[in-house]
Amino acid sequence: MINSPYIRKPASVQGVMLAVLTALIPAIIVYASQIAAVVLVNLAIATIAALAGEALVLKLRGRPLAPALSDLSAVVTAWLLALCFPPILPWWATVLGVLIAIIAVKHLYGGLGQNPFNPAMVAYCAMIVAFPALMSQWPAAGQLDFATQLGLVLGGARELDAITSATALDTIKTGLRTAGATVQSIMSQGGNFGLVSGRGWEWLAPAYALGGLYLLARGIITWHMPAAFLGTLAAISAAFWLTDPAHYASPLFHLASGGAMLGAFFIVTDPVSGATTPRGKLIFAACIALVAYIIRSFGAFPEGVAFAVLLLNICVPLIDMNTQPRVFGHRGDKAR
Amino acid sequence: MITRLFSFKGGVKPESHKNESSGTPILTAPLPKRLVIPLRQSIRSTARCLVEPGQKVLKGEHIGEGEGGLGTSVHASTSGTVVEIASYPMAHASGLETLSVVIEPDGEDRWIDHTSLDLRTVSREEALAWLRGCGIVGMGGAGFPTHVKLGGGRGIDTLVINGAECEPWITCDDRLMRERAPDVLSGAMILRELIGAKRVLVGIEDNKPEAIAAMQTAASGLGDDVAVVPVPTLYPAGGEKQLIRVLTGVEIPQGKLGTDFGVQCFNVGTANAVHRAIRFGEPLVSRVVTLTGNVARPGNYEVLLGTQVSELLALAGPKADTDRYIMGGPMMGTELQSLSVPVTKGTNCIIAASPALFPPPPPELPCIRCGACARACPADLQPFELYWFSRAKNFGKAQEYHLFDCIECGCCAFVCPSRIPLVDYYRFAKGEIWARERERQASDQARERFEFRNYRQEREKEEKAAKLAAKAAETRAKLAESGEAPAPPAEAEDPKKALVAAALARAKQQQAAVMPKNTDGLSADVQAEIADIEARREKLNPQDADKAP
Amino acid sequence: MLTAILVMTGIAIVLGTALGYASIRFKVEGDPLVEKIDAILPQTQCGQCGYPGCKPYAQAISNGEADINQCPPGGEEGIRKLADLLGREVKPLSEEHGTEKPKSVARIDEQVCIGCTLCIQACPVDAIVGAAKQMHTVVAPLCTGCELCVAPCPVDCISMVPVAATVETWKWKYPVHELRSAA
Amino acid sequence: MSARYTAARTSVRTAGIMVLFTVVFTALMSATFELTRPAIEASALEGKMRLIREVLPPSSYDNMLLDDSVTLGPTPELGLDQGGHIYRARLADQPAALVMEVVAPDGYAGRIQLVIAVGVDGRVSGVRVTGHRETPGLGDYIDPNKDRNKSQPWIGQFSGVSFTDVGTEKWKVKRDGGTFTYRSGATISARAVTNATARAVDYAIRQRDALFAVQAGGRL
Amino acid sequence: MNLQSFREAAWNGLWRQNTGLVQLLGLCPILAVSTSIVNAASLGLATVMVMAVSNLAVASLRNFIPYEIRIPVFILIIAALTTVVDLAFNAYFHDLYLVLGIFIPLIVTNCIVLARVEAYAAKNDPVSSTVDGIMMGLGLVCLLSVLGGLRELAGNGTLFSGIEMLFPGLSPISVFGPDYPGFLIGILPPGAFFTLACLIALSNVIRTRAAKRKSAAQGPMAPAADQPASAA
Repeated sequence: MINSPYIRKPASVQGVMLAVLTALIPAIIVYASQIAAVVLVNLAIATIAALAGEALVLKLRGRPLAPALSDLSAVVTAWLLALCFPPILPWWATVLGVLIAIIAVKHLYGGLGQNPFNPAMVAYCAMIVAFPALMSQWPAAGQLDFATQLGLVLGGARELDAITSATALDTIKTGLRTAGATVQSIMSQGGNFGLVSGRGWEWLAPAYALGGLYLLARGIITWHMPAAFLGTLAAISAAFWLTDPAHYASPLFHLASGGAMLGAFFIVTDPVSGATTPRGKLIFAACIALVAYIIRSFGAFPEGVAFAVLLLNICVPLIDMNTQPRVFGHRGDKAR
Repeated sequence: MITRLFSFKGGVKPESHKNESSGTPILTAPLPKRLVIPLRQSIRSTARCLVEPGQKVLKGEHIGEGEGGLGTSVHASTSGTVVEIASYPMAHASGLETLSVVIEPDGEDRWIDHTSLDLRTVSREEALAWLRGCGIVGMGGAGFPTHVKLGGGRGIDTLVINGAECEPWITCDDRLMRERAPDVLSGAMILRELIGAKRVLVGIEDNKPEAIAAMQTAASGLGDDVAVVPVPTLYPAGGEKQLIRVLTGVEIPQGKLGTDFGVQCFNVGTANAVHRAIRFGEPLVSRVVTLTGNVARPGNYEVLLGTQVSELLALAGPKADTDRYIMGGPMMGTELQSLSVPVTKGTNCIIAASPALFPPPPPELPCIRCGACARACPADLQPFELYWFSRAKNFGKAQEYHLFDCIECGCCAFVCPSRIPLVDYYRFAKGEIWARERERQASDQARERFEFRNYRQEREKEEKAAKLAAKAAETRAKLAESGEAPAPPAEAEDPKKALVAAALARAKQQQAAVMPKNTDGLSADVQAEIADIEARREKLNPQDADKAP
Repeated sequence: MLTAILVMTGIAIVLGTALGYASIRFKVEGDPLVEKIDAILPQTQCGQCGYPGCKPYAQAISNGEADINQCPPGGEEGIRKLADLLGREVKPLSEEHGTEKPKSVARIDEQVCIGCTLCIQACPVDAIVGAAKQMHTVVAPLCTGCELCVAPCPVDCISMVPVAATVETWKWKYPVHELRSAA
Repeated sequence: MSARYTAARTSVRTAGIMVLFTVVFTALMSATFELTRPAIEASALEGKMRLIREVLPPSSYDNMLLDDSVTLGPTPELGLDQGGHIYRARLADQPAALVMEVVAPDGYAGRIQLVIAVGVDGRVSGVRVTGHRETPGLGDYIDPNKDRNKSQPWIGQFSGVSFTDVGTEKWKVKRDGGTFTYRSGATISARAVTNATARAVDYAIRQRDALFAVQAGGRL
Repeated sequence: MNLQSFREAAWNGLWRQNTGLVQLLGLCPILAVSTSIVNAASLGLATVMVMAVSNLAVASLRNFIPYEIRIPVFILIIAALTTVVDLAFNAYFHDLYLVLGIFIPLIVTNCIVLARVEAYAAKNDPVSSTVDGIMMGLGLVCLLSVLGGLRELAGNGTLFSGIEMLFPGLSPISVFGPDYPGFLIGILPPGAFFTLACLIALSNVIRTRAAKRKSAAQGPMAPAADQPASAA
């Protein structure tokens, strides 16, 4: 017997995931056209690996395949990872990363909705810790032709010193260790900088933001997390930049570099592993931005969003528990 | 009077489907062949039966006396003969049966004598007793006795009349307000008089312009402090607490009554019933019911209480592909397990459902904590947290997260992209918590009684020993006097055993006597008496079963 | 080497004295655990566990004399709660102590009752009223369903009647949670 | 509780037993300590000597290297903020080489501690990393134990090189326009070691005579 | 001590009550030193020595140790023996000592040692206590070696790296050749958790299967003896 309510809004998990995938399309277009077209190949590899991994675990767990495969959540994880990884990462590394995300992080905790950590970010961190050399080889935008990129992805020579470059964040970070170097001197000498951040890469940021706005408009995500994340990142980087512009990059640089925009709209907003209460979302996203900035500026890694997300994932129960919204009627009789 | 509107958080906007049934005037349903009037009109209490089979009753005759503080009276809905007092299924999700009075109408529909009540000549208490006698309860669905709600006190500032009717498909209040606006407002004035409210606000969702117009016309002569207020169409604006919030800004917490906050709320149907009860002395014997959904002739009908749904449905003509029937609205109603259930005071709508109109829910997927439910919840709860806790049977945590503030409006399940039957989990958890509370009370009571019994036995033993010792001392003293040796103490158990054996023998005799039902040797008088007693016992027993703990 | 031994000896004297003193001075008496166990037991007082009531059984569990799976009225849930409290493994109900049954209450067939008062004496919670040679009756809301009154009745007039659900006690079922494959 | 077990009596009894055990086992520990002391000291010495052997072949000197040391005060040229030691190798009483403790302060994750042996001819005999916190798997190839290329460890390219082979302006990693290789993704570690080596060689050439002139165990 | 009880003790220590897999005791050194077989097995053997001798000492002296001060006395005995082992390592395996560093003194605080002393040696005769100590320790050695081997293999692609510190002249085996990129996380701290988790999962699978087979063989009423214990 079915109980009330007997009517339902035509919403589905599949629809939510599809919207996220749609929102990623502008960024994929920019990525493929401005930086490395091989990202399309990576997306395909990651998608296949994710679906295959998901199917394998479901089979082992004795669960039906169709509902879990068709909810597209594995595809979202796969796409996010493919966009986070360096585009010339060998195919087996992409597959390994995706499998870590799907099998170890998602299914070992019970599958969709049960994982306390963001699968894509755990996989990203695991890969950067396990293969630091591979994970820090980024092609300079537009310097490799598609065949070379494809060759690198599908295997082959990895003597890359000549053709790879550090990311903008990495260049600034390592450059500042040289005595006398300032942010300005580093940005003016390196050929890899554009207007505000890495050449080519800086155009990804607005593309991600565009997708994020689409998600906001569709009501898939709420304004809390992106606003708190970007606001905090801008505020704290501005604070340091204003005190010492020679040794701290500008807020604009921070917002346009690395995983800031991707994180703000697609990573931090992951509902499963993130905070859920309105106030909790603000605290969660703001703390991620704070930790990410600290890692970027003072830590051992050039980019800190992934580690920050994981650190805050651990705090989610604490945040949620202490930010429960006021329940209807529990204010007393204070009529406005 | 200009009323500032407030808003509540959350809410959903399902398709309203009001037009199907709102276009035609209220028709009076023909007299049914049989009326099954449950003595239990709500789940709160059962009325005591006042009639017996074979008895002739008139329309409006008192057939059930409400018992306890929450009881209300039950009346015959038409004139006729009581044919049976037996258990019939009731309109409840459990599908359980309840004791009902079955009346065969005589077709005359003859009223019992009834007169109006002049409020100016009676005290408030007498007026409330009058309403109780007329069996007036809330007609919005919950069936809470009106006199109890009115009895709360007089420090009321605002009387809210609920004409929001936010559930999709239902239009009975809409039609009632369009056609009987003066009656509804007359009832509202009586209610206002009884609670001494300063102002009256009639809240009607703005998707019912005709009803708003009719009510405004009717209210135009009633002074400045009576206002008909259109409220935004947003389910569940018709929830009592939500409507009060929208109209007055007051939030009434769970477990509290509006009286404490100077607000009281009644349904328009209730106001109409109060009007009939006071102005004409008519008990509540009929109500307006919407028949809609997958039927040929949707509309509203004035239906006698006790009319079985099967007979009622024939008026609307359900289509062939109808697969189930829903009593109440699609958001909070219940699926009928039997079409023999009767219309009760709380029945506002019967929807014929077909797979096309109400598709079966798609397969359930895991919760992804997307928070859509939290954004839709009008009680500002975190439904997915409640779901996790209820599902894990972690009831303590569920209560900590305010499970009992949930009004089961269904908004969360309506929006859930994983199509989880969230409300089912809350109902389950609430029932389980109540059951545990009952069990805990029972076990506390048992522990206390067990410990007291042990204490009593200990005390009795001590007293006995003391007595024996005293006696022994006495005997010894006597013996010492007489110089005789003490006799061995008599076997204490012996006489008792003998007694039991004797009783056993007697019982065996008795049983032997009873077994063949040896009544031949008795006089006609005695036989008649036995039959009488048997009949009474028969009558009592079913009720016993219903009341069993 | 001597310094090391001297330092250690000093520490040993201090610690040994303190510990010896503390072991006598701070001896803990009593056991609040029994109360906690007793609160979990259903208070049926039926004695199926082999102890004369729930409290003695609680005492026995706390002393380690009885296992946690000897209470049929408490059922599986009771065992689970005890296991949680005591940090032990959940185990199935011991069959020698009985099986889990739906809750029932005793009913006296008043036609047959001879008024012997034996059941009144057997009832652990004083839920049967009556007097010698008078008809007895069970106060149903107080009856724990322990069945202790059934055996003593010399005329077998007591029967256990399962408690039927009423509208007040009816509960919503646990929602069936299944992942069906999409059509 | 009988009178035998009053608090005072129990205290004395437990204290006595405690003392007994303590004395026995402390004696055991002390005895082992005395017994192993010579072996431990020999091991520590051997540890140092092995490191020196790695940067300087034993055949190239014949003095008691570890005894022939100079203590340095803070020496910015060698990155020694807190001072350090330099060991002097002599062959047939003639100066042969300097074994220097050097710190490269600009590693990716902080200071890199090195031991560098430079011959009297200004030729590097060997370089070893003795302490660092570079990223595992990325920057830690500067330590030959962590270097994946076991046959030709990266650090080996400094052995046998002098300013005459590689000019001071070319004593840099390739990325900075020098001769020394580095592994992609971890330029900073290689750069830090290379630059520290250059500074050490320069220091050894300039201070060679002064260093050898100091009395053994003395300070400079 | 007869053969039967010896077998029982061995089975308990190596498998049924395995300190790492079942009791999850002493995880700190397990995780910290298991970066290679050589490190892992060395610390394991050091622990075996301490366990065997401390069990022997406590079992022999158990009648002289009052209940009130048993913990300080146990700790004293264990600490003394650990110090002896620590000094011996420093003197005779100096390189290994430098690698194992802090973890040898930490054997004192290893719950395994105190747990066996308190739970077994304090109640049993010296011979069986010594056997118990050795077997429990060997169980730990086996687990540590497997853990170390797997981590080394994943992280470096080698086995027995550092063997030259114990036996000069022997050299490590390179399993995957010099081109193996190295799954670095294997030898980093998180790798220890992942690998141990996998090993525990594997052992639980084996135990559940065995219990099922046993209960199937003995009929449904047989108690499940080899149920894996829940994590402490």
